[in-house]
Amino acid sequence: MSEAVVPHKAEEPLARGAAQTGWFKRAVESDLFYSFRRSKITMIAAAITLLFFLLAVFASLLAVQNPFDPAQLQLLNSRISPLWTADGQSPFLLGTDEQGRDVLSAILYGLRISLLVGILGVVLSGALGILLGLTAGYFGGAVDGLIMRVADVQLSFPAILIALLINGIAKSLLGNKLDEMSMLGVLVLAIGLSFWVQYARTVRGSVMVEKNKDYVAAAQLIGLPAPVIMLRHVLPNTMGPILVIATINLALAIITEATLSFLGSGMPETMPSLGTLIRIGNNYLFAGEWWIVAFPGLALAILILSINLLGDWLRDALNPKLR
Amino acid sequence: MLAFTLRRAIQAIGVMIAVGIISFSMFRFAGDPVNQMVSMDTSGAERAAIRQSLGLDDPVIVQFGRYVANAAQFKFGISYQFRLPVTNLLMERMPATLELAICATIFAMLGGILMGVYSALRRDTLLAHAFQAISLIGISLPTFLIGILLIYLFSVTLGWLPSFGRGDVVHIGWWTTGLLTLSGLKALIMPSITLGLFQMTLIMRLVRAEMLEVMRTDYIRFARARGLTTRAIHFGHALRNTLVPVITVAGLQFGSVIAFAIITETVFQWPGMGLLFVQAVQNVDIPIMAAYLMMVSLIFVTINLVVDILYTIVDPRLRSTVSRAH
Amino acid sequence: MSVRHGLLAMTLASALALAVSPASSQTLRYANQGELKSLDPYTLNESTTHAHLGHVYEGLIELDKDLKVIPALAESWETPEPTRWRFHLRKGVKFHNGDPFTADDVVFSADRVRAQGSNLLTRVPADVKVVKVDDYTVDFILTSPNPILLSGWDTWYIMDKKWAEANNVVAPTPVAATTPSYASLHTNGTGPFMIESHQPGVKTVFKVNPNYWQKPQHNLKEIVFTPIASDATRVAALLSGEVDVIEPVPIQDIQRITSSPNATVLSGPELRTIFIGMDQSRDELLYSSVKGKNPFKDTRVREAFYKAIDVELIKNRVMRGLSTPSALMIAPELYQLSKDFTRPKADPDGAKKLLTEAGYPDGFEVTMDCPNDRYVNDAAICQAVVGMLARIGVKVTLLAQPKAQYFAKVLKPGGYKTSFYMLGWTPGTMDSHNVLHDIMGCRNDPKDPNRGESNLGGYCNKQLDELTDKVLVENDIAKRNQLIKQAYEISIKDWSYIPLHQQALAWGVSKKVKLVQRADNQVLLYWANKQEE
Amino acid sequence: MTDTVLSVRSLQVEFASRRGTLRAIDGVSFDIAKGEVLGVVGESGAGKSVTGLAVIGLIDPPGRIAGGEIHLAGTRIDNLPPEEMRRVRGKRIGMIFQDPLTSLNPLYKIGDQIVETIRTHLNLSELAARRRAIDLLAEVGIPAPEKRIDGYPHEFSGGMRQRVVIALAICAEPELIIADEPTTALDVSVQAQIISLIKRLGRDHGTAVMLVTHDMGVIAEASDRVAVMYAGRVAEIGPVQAVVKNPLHPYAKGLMGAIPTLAGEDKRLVQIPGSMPRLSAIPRGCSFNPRCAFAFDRCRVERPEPLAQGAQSVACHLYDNAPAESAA
Repeated sequence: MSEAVVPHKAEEPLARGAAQTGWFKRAVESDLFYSFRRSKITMIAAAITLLFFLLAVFASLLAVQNPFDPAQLQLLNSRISPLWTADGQSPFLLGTDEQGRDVLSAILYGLRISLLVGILGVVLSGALGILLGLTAGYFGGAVDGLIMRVADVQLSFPAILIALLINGIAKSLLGNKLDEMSMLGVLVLAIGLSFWVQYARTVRGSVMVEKNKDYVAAAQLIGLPAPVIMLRHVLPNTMGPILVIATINLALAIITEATLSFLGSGMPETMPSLGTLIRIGNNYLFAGEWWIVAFPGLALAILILSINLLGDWLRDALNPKLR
Repeated sequence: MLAFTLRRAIQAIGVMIAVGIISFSMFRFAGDPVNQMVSMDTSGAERAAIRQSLGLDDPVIVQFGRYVANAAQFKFGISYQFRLPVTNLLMERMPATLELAICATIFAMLGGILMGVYSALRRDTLLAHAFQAISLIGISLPTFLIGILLIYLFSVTLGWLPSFGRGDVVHIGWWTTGLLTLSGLKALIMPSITLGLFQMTLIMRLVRAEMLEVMRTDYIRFARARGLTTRAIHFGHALRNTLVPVITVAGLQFGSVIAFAIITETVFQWPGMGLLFVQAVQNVDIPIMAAYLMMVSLIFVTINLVVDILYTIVDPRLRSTVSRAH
Repeated sequence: MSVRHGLLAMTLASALALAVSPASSQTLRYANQGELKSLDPYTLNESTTHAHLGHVYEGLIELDKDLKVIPALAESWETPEPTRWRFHLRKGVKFHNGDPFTADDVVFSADRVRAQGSNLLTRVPADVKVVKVDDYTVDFILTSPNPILLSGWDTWYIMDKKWAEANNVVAPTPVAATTPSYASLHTNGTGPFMIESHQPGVKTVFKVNPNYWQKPQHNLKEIVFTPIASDATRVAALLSGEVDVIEPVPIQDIQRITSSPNATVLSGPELRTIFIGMDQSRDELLYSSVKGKNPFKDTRVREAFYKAIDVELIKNRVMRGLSTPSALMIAPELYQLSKDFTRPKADPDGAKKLLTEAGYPDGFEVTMDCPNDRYVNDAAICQAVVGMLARIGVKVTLLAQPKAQYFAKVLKPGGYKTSFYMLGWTPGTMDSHNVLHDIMGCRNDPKDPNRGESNLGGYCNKQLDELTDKVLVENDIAKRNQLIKQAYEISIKDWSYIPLHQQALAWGVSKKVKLVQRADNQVLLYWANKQEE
Repeated sequence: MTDTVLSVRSLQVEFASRRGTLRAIDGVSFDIAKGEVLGVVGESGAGKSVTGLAVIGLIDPPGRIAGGEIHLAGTRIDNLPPEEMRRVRGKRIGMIFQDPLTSLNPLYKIGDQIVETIRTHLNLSELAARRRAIDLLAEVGIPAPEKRIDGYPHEFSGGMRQRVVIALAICAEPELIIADEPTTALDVSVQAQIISLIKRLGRDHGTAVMLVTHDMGVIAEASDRVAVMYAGRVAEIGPVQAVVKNPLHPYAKGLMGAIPTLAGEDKRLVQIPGSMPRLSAIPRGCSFNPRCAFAFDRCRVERPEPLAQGAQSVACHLYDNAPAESAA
């Protein structure tokens, strides 16, 4: 007996299943926007995240100096406290650090580096994870076993240790050629190689489901490359979870970069990320020069918090089970 | 079951060999240990002699062979800095790290499960929202910053807790413990919180999500339809089913805790393996770095194995079937 | 801010009171950035290790609070002829295990310190014969006169022959030992303290030696030493009263400590000179935009770099006033004629002009190597230098690395792979000859392969080398000083190096503790007195 | 009506949603007598499951019972405090869910789950409860129950698990069993066994059964009376033979046309055009009117109330003869 089944979500609140299908359509239809508009905190988080992205993109227009250009740093202007304090000096709104770097400019440019490292790292890990997940899911057997075993081990190694390892390897391989830009590349690589597992697992799971469906066999019969066909089906299905993982990993990647900086393996002080700024500023905490660490720290915390809030909301919004 | 365990064990050995290659090749090229051992005005001839006595001039293959053969017997050589067998050093430091990691894990589990269960069952209460906020802050602040802020607050400003070290320790055989002295316990508080906070928020979020998930399952609905008490449903059925994946994750995370201790131990000068590792990295003390990596991998792999096996014991569904779903 | 300045350590008002103070009763807790790496006194030639072991072991001589040589295990000495030194040993001294100290121990120690595996080979030159005259007299017979024979002997610690033989540690523990020797884990000295327990990298407990041969100048019963690598944690431990003494204090935290109710800072200039060097030997720099030639071979470029760098500004801003800008490559305390030299003032415009004259009107690019965990604010200083050079058009890429990687790259075993670098140097012998020989001497001298070993930039002037050789054998202090002066003048005329400053040394000390700070930065707690708790 | 076990009157269930309040159940009334099996049939979303959940008091927020009354053996239960309602569940009303594979907690032995339920409701010792559990398992047709009682759910087949679920539902001798699609997830071969088991239990214990299903075949076979639901309302209710043979409501007619028969495929082709409306877009008047071949103006404006037609009751203006002008 065939039933005229129409997905009535609200009508049948206890109905489950169908979580995987047609995510994109459903999301854009309005659920996402609706739950977005309903959550004030998400809207604030999104606004802040957007603001931070804009600040990073337009840093060079907004900053009073380019903190990466040593010629623009004046030692004479070092350790000026924020503008509103007794010793404040224009134009250094948030004060300056030991090198005469304007803290606000350093935050804007550091934001740029942190976001760049984070985003590139996430993109790399996403691409890697999706590729490995597809491979594992499609070929199965020994290939799958190998990839998933590596994933298991990798998952129990914290990213920070992997990143330290990769950093160490890169340092000894590159040695002298390790300038600021290649350090950035190394960080991206380190983060990219540390975070791929979740993507791989998600994609692999989805591939396993899709693999046995008729259309794959049909596609193979008419000579279409099955992986391509599957990619077309798998990706939309997994886009939701992948987006969630990517958002949360972006926050994690930025923190990881900051922690690597703390352990001395992050961005160099001549091109500081937010994490490097905190590490530098941390040395002045006891000295009473709190603004050197406080503002970058605050910026990092707010950025991560906002991204995490967005990630949380995305996860809930895209997971019908949790609504 | 036996075949499964055996297969996992073989895989574990494979992993260890891979890690061995990585650790060897990385540390083989990570800087010149000789420079760290001598002063700047040591002559070239003396340096060369030291290089030779360390075997650093042999072909790489020979060095690797020697390395693997020794590692298999838990011989990681002599620390360049301390001139003591690395195995002894690590063993000496291990109790500190394990004690810290265990305390941090207990703290994380207790806090995480309590807060997670509460915020799943009382979803819209103020306290649940407060827990959610704490969990967000826990994953949004870098560990080292939290540690430093704690030191600033509780050691420097209030003077309640020690800022570094383990306090007085008691020797029980080769093991040392800070759990039996007041100063040892006080010294454990801040590092455990710092180390455990991230795990706690992870566990809290996981418990909350799992619990919400479980509360929606048919068997919980059916349990309610059977008229079981709320208590029995929440704590007999929902919590137990929640805890299976949570304990698995927490178990697997224990390896991460040990590795994350690198940061906590650095901040609190905790005399554990992580601090030893950081100092070794700074001093290019290759034997310690290699041994640490191998040791930590061994712990990871062992935990993985144990969790895999435990998982099949805890979850009856998996006892007959050997594959573990992820 | 009440930072006590000056080379002279603070002397104690209470010094006299000590004589009548009750028996040693206090525990002093001390934290250092670095750890005590080996207990064998000949394994590591490293100042922190020497300082620690100086509580346990003693040399024939020691340095007093003003770095003056005073008798220790040798009561007196004379040079009956220029190549023979005779030492009269102190009688009645006992090692910690009760063995009496005799001439045999000195001869043994002289052999051991020069044996294969020792890291202090140069303490007693290889061609010196050490002869026991009687139980309390030892002769050192030289092949040529050596006015600086005694330099470094304060840290050539005398060991017990019987103990060493009994414990199979006659040979020194080499730095690369594959098994730990008894001596690397146990001590038996004559000093004021004995090691009660030693956990490498974690904790070392020193207990007072009740049978010490002289009246102790401290009131301690034990010293608990903990290494704390993290600056913030170390400072916090002092502020919270968990430790009594820390070394070093990051200079930015000095004010915080001095303004705290329970601790203060002892500070003074250190003997180490921080300087900048340039690769003047290669025909093309390894790391530069200039190809086919080496700009640093041009004296005008070196002069331009010298004049572009404002050490006063670095002192005021980066070092917070706690550095002594230096005209020489040696600390003024170590060379009597230092005051005859003044440092040229910073002159960016002049520097720019010099660069233009040298053919670099738009500057050039070069990479600077810099450690970031070795000297006080090392990376910050390098950054400041980068900024200053940027202003004369030189684009410097800064490669600041931990000392492990840094030294591996720039030192001789790494092939001197640097074009432009920062380094610190304390002459091991506390004498100019070491500076002239090791960092200003020409490399690749066939007669003296060790010459210029730490001359990373390969500066070379044969005239200077000739003077250096004369300095070595000149026994007349005044003449010797003049020779050194000539050598330094040559070096300055060549703009061979850019000396920056002597950094300040800073110890954090609880107000309960009275302590003496010596300019070689050795934390010697046998001069410490702690108030009753 | 002393043997009426369940009496539902004008039940309304609402769900608060972001598109406003949706009425999932709107004015449903029916009775079930002792030993009687009432089949509730309709498409997905017609509200049959929600009705069952409303009766047993398991409507969770954002849903709520907005109106009407539910009486169990003369006692009103829709407004009981939660704790009292809990005691009703399992003891006086047993429930069977659709999927036996997921209805049992996988981590507990089935015996533990039965014993736990028995001891929640009956004052029995552990041992007595266990004995009773074995008896129950035997009664629902589990072979070797004393051995299987210590098995875990995954060790049972789907049909066996549904038998365990049934045993759990009847373990405290409830007056009413709500079976929500009890056979949908099972193999066809097992379906008949489960249906006859439920039927037998109802007869043997005099238990009233509310059998929720979308399968007219099951209804025809198992129930005494049948209620046809459409868009949250009862379209028609009456003795099963009457409704199957002579459906009155146009929707019921369509449904009955869709009963598969062995005779041939042809009959299946009788289909109702269109699909059931979403709750957010229920048309005015009769909710079926857009799909109804017989709809006239009144159907689009006025909502039909149930009308008695012999033993049947139907909510359709076609049978309302009062306003004469519409009969043309």
